[in-house]
Amino acid sequence: MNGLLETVAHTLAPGLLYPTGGAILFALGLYGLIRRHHLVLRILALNIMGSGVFMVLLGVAARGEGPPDPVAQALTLTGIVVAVSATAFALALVVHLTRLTGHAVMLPGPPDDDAPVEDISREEHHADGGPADRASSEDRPA
Amino acid sequence: MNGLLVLFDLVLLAGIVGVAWRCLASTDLFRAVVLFITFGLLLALAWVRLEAPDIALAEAAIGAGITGALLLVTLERLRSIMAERRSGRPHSPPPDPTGPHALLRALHDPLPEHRTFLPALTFALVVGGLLVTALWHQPQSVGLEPVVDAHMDVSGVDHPITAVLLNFRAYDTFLELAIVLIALLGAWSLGRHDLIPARPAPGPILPGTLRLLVPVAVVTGVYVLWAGSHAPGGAFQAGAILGAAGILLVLARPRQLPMAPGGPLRLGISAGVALFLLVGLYGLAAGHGFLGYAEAWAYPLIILIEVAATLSIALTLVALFVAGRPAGDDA
Amino acid sequence: MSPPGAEWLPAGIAGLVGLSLAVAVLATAWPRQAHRIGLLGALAVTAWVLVLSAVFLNAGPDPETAATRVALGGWEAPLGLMLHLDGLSVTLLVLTAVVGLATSLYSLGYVHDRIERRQFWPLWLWLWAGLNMLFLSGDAFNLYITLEVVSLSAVALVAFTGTAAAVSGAVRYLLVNILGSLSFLMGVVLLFGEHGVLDLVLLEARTEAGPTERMAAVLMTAGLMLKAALFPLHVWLAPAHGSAPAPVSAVLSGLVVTGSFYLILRLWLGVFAPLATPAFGILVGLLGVGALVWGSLQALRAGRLKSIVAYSTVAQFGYLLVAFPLMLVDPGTWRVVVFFTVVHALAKASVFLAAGTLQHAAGHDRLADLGDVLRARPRMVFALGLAGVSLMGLPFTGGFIAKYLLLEAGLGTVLAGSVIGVLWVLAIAGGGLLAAAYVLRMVAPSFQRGRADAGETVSLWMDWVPLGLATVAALAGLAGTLTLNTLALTPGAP
Amino acid sequence: MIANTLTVLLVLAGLVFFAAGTAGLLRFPDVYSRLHALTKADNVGLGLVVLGLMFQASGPADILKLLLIWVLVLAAGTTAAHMVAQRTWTHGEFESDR
Repeated sequence: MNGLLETVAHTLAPGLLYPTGGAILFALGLYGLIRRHHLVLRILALNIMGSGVFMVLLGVAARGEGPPDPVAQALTLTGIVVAVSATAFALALVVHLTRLTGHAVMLPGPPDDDAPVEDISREEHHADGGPADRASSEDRPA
Repeated sequence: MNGLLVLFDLVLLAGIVGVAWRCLASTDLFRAVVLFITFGLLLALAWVRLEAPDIALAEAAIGAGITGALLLVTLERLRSIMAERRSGRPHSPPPDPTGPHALLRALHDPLPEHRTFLPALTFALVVGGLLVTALWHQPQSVGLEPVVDAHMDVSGVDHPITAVLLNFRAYDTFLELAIVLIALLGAWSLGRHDLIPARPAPGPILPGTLRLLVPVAVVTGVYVLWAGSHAPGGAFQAGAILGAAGILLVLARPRQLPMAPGGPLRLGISAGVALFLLVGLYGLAAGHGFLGYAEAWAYPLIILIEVAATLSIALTLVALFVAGRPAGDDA
Repeated sequence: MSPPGAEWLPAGIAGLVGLSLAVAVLATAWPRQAHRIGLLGALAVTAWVLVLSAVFLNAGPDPETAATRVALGGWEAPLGLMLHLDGLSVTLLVLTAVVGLATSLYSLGYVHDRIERRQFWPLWLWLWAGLNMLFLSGDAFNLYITLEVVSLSAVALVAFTGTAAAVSGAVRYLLVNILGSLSFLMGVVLLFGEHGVLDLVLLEARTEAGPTERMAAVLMTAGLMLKAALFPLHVWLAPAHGSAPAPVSAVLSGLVVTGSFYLILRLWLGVFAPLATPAFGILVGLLGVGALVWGSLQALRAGRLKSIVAYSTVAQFGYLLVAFPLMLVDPGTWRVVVFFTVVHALAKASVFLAAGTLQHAAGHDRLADLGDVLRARPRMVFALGLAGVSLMGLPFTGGFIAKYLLLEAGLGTVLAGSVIGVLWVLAIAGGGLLAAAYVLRMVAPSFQRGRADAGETVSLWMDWVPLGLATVAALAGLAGTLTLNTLALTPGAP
Repeated sequence: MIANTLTVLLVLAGLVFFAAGTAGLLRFPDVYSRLHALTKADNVGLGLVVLGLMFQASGPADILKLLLIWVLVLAAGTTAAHMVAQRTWTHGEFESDR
């Protein structure tokens, strides 16, 4: 009985409780990433997975009696900034994709024989200016 | 008291997991984004419980604040693109999952959502279960706290996290700045920016508040930057606060974004990385090693790098919010 | 008395990082001159790498650590970050420099639009700097950061032409990369939680086969397999590599994928070495056979030149997996695997560059309609053929020597009484035949009768660089002994 | 001792306002009454919490910081409420609000 109580108390210590929560968030994000098709939701799922990783890291750093590990906290700070950069870039890509194709879900990869491949080394594609201005005139054949 | 704290931890974690679940299960994108911002704020509370006030500050400012603003403006952009398409030419249908190469495409592409339930659930349960098992079997490691503590007196600053970020592991921090910059270069390479499709709010309230808030945000940003050398705070949190002020300014006049001149803007976004690199190379030449400082110079150099980094981060975050490159950049 | 140059080695290593970063930062801040900065930078970085490797080979690694390690900022591990140079990193740095220089020269001709040049060069130089830092990093968390530098700039390079196919491929590539990075990072966190250090050498000394190590190995290997497009986690590769501009495809298939594979190898040679069991080896080997068969079949039915090349990457990386069980029997095989990777990267990059030139000339890369251009451009056919011959593994090429050594190792396991070794031998031999089939598909139109039409004129760079790189790939066999000897200068190398 | 008691009492009183505001957010029928419940409760509730925490402050600087937080939240909350209300007035309520 005492052993059981000890196990429960040990499990509920922040140093174990939060890593467990982080593992759950990681798995939850993975689940969402597979299940949801809208790209914005997929990006949210990846962010939730990332938060799970940070929770494990900070939880592990807070284990034990002494002050928490500053290296782990510095790594987490770095990780958060990396995550927001990747998210910002991913969102810009999604907006651009939606502008080109009209939907923000994953498209099939170019089927081998009919996908148009832009060749930026050729002159005639640039009659209308830079790559930016091509957005409205290009579309993927359905 | 301890029991109450455990109860608080449990409630907080249940809330975090529950909000994350509702966010991913939501069919309405706007709702999902709002839940995600809530998720970020709850995480900040968890970080406070884990004795990580720096991370809590960063999570609230960057994880919830800036990411939330980016997500909301993305939704607004998607909505206006869709509206434009609906009024213009016909909407091209989403990809057809059946067709000549259906089986082959199934290998490439996500299955329909209803068919992924069991595989996804099993996969997530297995990964989560294994992770939890591994974590529960871990012995307590000492970590690097004693090592950092022993070197604090030669680090040039009084706050251990700043010491790690800008002295002991400055290389990581330098690359982190580079990643923010690369994300912006990537977003800029996609095309020129368009006006932000926000509905301008008429009336004097928003401009009035901004007149009050932006100076306060600037002061707060500078304070957080300065505090970073001895207390929670630092370049990234300060950059996020200043960036948020910039985003507010952009939002207040969505129809008339300023024409940013190309050259100075490029210099501004790369100033943090450039200065950091210069200091690093100087360290190499002076014999302290790449990204090393002479002990006496550590504090002023760290502050110098942090100031440049804060400005670059703030500028880059605003530019990422505006997304495409400004017309001035092509000149 | 240490050999000449040894005292400069640490500064040279840190200087390489500083130089490649400086080039990238300069191009970012001054995009108008980015192509000139890029060209000068490419030459300078290549020269620096070559001198550095010569000094390293001459001076040899530090006898104590069997590698040359540099403490950044003067902080030794576990507090600080260490750069780590050994035979494996030297080999990959030289490979990166050769392919990087060729790609830079080619891009001078390929990316000529003023606005696109401003976008392309800074991103490409960041990617190159990221790769150099990846090969030099000796710290688990720093590896994650360098991986992110590499993958974000690679994704941006896939997307920057802005077409639907490219952006769609880039989105897929980015999601896969973030997932792979997070999985890798979770593994790093587990290891850090158990051992409290991030330095790879210190970690290696502390790991044993426990639950943490097993889970970390699974997470990190799976994440890197995703990034390296190793079968069965390869499905994103063809859309991303096939729809990118030619120099980008060359770098992605030649270097970026190789970078992730390098990391897998580095981890399994060091930190995870206690975990490798024969059953695990057989599982990996079977995945490799699957990759060889599936990738080759896809390459045989693909209709576009660049798709063929992209799928052949999936197939060729199957060899690396097949080699895994062989490594468990004869640990020395890992050096052959690296040599194979080097030859593959050179050949693959030149094929992609040649494909880019043909696509430019013809305006498309549909194989069925490429005959006219192929007939009029014997130089490109020769480049394709020369690199293809290396991919097939015909005698006297680098590919031949790599495959010969792999076969020898496979036969060794068979002679040692392993039944499944027969499968590995068959896979290695059969993979070569399949490669011959799809390489012949690429050049076959030029042997048929028909009209010859050179199409659009191409710049001098685009005409000659693919041929030059293909020649290097074919001649790499001559450097076989040098490579294998260099690789022997790796800590713990059998 | 007196300071601690005052803190507990004031923070508890603040929490009552927060709870009431949350209940209003969840139960009230339309955007305007929800905003009313939320902002009013938050302003007073946060004021009470800040007042309570002032007894725990270590010096005048801390007290000033706490006050500043309150003022900033007031300003931000007011603006946000105004904008939400104005948007609802011109564009109608979101479908998911009903």
